[in-house]
Amino acid sequence: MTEDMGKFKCKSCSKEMENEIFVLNMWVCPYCNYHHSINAGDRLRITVDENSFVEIGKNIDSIDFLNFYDTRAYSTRLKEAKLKTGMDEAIMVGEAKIEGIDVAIGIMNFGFMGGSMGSVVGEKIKILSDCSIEKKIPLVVFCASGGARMQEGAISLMQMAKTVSCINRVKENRIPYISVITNPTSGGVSASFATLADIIIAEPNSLFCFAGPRVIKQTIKKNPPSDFGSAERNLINGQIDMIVNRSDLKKILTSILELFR
Amino acid sequence: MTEDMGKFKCKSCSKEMENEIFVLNMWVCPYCNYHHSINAGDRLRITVDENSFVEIGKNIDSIDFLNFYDTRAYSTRLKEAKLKTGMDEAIMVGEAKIEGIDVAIGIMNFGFMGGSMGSVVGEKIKILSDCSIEKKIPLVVFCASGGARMQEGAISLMQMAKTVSCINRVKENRIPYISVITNPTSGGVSASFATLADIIIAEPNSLFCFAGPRVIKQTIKKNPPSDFGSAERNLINGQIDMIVNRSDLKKILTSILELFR
Amino acid sequence: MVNLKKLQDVPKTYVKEVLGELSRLEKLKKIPFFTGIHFKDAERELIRKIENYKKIGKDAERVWKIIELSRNEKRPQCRDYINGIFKNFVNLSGDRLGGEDRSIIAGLGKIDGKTVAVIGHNKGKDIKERMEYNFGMSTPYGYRKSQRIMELANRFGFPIITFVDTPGAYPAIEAEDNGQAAAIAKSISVMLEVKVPVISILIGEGGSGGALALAVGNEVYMLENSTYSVISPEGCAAILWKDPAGTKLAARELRLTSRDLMKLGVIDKVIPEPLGGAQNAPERMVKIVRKYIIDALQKYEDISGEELKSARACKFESMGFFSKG
Amino acid sequence: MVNLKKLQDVPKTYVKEVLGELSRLEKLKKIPFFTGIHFKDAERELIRKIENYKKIGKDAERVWKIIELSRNEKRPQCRDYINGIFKNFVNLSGDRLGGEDRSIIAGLGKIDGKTVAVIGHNKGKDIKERMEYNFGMSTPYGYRKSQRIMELANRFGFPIITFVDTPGAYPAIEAEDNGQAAAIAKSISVMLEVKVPVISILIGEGGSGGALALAVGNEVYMLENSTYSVISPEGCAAILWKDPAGTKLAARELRLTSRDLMKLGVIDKVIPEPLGGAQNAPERMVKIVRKYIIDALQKYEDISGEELKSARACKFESMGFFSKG
Ligand SMILES: [Zn+2]
Ligand SMILES: [Zn+2]
Repeated sequence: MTEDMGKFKCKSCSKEMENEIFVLNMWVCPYCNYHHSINAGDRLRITVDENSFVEIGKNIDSIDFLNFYDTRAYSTRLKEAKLKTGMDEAIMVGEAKIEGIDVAIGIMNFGFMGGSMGSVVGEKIKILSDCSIEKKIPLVVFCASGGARMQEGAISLMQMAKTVSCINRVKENRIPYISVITNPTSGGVSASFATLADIIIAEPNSLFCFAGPRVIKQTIKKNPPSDFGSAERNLINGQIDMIVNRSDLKKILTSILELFR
Repeated sequence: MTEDMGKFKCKSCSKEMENEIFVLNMWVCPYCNYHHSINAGDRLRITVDENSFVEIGKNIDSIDFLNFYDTRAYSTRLKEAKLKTGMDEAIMVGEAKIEGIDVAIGIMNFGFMGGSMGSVVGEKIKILSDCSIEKKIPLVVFCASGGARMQEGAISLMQMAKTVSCINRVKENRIPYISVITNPTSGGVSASFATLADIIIAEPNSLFCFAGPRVIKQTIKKNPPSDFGSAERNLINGQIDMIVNRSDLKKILTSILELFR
Repeated sequence: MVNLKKLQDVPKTYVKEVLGELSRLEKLKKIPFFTGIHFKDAERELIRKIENYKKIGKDAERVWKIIELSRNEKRPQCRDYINGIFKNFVNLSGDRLGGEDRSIIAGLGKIDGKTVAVIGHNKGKDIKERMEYNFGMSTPYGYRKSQRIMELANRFGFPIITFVDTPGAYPAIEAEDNGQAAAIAKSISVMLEVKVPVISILIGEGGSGGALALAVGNEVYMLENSTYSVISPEGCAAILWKDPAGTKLAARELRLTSRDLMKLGVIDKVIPEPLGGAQNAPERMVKIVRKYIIDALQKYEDISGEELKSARACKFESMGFFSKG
Repeated sequence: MVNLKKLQDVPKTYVKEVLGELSRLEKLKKIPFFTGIHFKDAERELIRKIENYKKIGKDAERVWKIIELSRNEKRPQCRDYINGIFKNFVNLSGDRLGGEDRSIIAGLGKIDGKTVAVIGHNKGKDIKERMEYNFGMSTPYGYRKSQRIMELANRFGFPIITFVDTPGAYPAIEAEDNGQAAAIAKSISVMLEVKVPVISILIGEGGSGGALALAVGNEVYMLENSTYSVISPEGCAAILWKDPAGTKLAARELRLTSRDLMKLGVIDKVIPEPLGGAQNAPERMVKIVRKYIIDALQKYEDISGEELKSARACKFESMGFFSKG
């Protein structure tokens, strides 16, 4: 995504457009309908009723408990991610209203260390699930993740079990759970809470898989088909309920929530 | 199968052998291991402990309640089948012991109108299931069927729901249920109680499918592959737990029953 | 006394038998002192038989008209009922295992202000759709999607409405390899297990296990001109008559009409169709069905989940006719 | 003071950084009146860094030896433990959906007179087997078979023993099309739901989600020289170091050894191996593991199903390190 001089160039069709047009179109290319990534704040704005969002679990912060150092320290990477995104973590959770209906909502942010799931993402999913159970309000999670956060070692792997356990309790309590797959959702997040929803909605052209195309390429020594892991392919393969354009998402979410009222 | 002059000719490998050898080998060709059909009485003899079988539901008889007449009357066909097989129906049920372990056992007889399931097969499965639940003894069913009994119209179709309901209750009561697929098991029986067992054993070369090869051939206008619906193919396709030679069947059944004691 | 003109309306497959008996009688007559039978009685008996065959033949023609109606492409389909009856319908896809089968529609919608799950066979409106939906013949993917939605409905206490309209399960190698038998058995099992009201309506063809997999309801209704059968008349004729000429007779023998099945206790109600069949007034048909669904839902409104489940089990476990000596 | 000889044991990926700092210092030294830093302190700091890197490098070599042991082809595998520990083992196949994946063994057997379900990864003994079992990398068919057997065990109250030994889930197009992510998520879910004791033992490689799908136990044990990691060191190096040379360092950073994971609370016990590793005395290893399983089963013998389930959920839901401001 390049933004300069107020112009945006679509990485899918290469067309240029006014930044304002692009944003007004909800970060979807008006020429080719490519759904570009969107940060959590913007997602929130186009999804929930104005001023209805109340963040919970705000005080939870990642720590570099392994002193993980690759080419930079995890602690440094965390600081940078916070600066870059203006967010505390790869997910933001809270209560909000969608067309007047109360929901417990989580929004992941791919910009924050590739939306990777570490202890904080796990804990925030737990806080969010507990909130939905306690208040008996539907759970909605917008997913976007490259997988587990390697810098937390096996503890990040354990977040898969942790979040699945939370979702199990949501289901036992007969709370509806809707997950929205946005581009990309892969690895540990896709193999845990993202896929266990009652209803799974995906945005067009969103990648949704466990092993990503790069890993597959290493195994089969050639490029996977261009639609590998795409929402469109997942629909045919029975992994998602529907593909919904970003512009229709709030309407469809409302319809679904109405059904569970 | 042709039996004359005390000789048996295998329909699979065309080898001839003394009838006595063939019977001693449990109706399995000693040259090619083809498992030939076997009637319910013989099956009982090679499966349960001597004199341990006590038949139940003996007094249940088919009736021609639709006056179904194709080229012959259903009532005539029933009489003929009884004469031909010496059995009352396409299934025989009762209590027995296998290596000393009590079981509720059902044995289907393909020779009786193609092992077709009508009201009596359904009712006998019900009586058998009830027996296994009441006495808390494992349920073992040897399946062999061409499908539903057309001469009972939709009532035969309903036997699928009836038997599934019985099996559901067996499972709710935590009674182990083992089904043994013998050649052939298809149609309504395969799509009801046969496939819902905790453990499914198949004899070698037994056909096990819903739509048989003839129906498939009509649809695709060519012969299906020669292993279509075979036990061997079903093992690869995850539909059965194991393939067991007839000579090992009692041993394996005992092993399994021991595990559930 | 018996002549060939009399045989005009006798179904083809019976003509041979009648002619056989006739020529046997003629042969016996020629034996000078044969007194083994009373020829007058024998002829009267044969005439009675011919009349009976004619009646069966006429009946078979009547049944065949119903079969043609049940297969009429203009009949309202599952989608028409969904569009006409349920508000805010949300279509759900996929078995979450490995496939999506569009020959079955499944989703949630509202009727009378109440959320229900709706599942039905999808035959398709034109040839393109029909090809895409396999003419309403479903694969394991479809049955497993249906199971998933039924379990979802069960968890949230949503009643389940099914619309049955299929020639039967899809007879294909891939479907068999993917566990067609197990998928149908599991569907029946799930329908018996759920603790919500299940209302099944046969709207067109109710073909064999593929139909039953969506038809294990607390209430099972048939549209007047729909059919429900263990096997297609064509399939039955091929196996029992070994002759396609037996098709119409098979249709008659199978007792697959709504009236027959009402008598046999297989179904609970016959839903009347507009004059000449549902295809003549689709919208009116949809409205009639809507009324039946609402009434059925009201009937089960206050019944507990356990009761719903055990009533369903009881109903199907008591089906069957046999003698108990 | 700092010379190249000192850099001998510094891991390759850090050499560049050290040399960079060194040349920066040298450049600064040449500026006549530069006093921005105290060169003595800076050099001491750099030497400390080099020493630390050497230590990390040495540590990485130690961890790498464990990784090699965990991948040793002579190590006892799931099948060896099954043969050595469980009597009357009956192997069960198939997911009852559409496939059988032999990279996972599942079945029932007896230990100490008690029936248990045993499920484990199957890497294979020779190259032919390894190819056939995908080197222990499982497909959705395998995970769904495992779920089926776990649900069977749950219904009959059989404890579940799992042996974990996989490089990870099978990364293939077909596996993804068949719902790899959903299959793993469901496996984790089922392991959390069952109301029987679940004992998981990591016997070799514990690779990522493919390992976790069989490792959500009430008790999770690791053999001394087994590993358990969110990603393979190779994969981690490729992503974070963008250089295969980082592999050993990644191995060290990931804290994937039994001792590390014991400290982090990810596992409950480390099972000691015979001197030099399990491959040196496979039969003794099997006997040791047997003892651990028997003890674990005894521990959970009198605990109710509900308690078993909620203890498991609690344990995994409390995993994670973060600050709460
Ligand atoms: Zn574009
Ligand atoms: Zn032979």
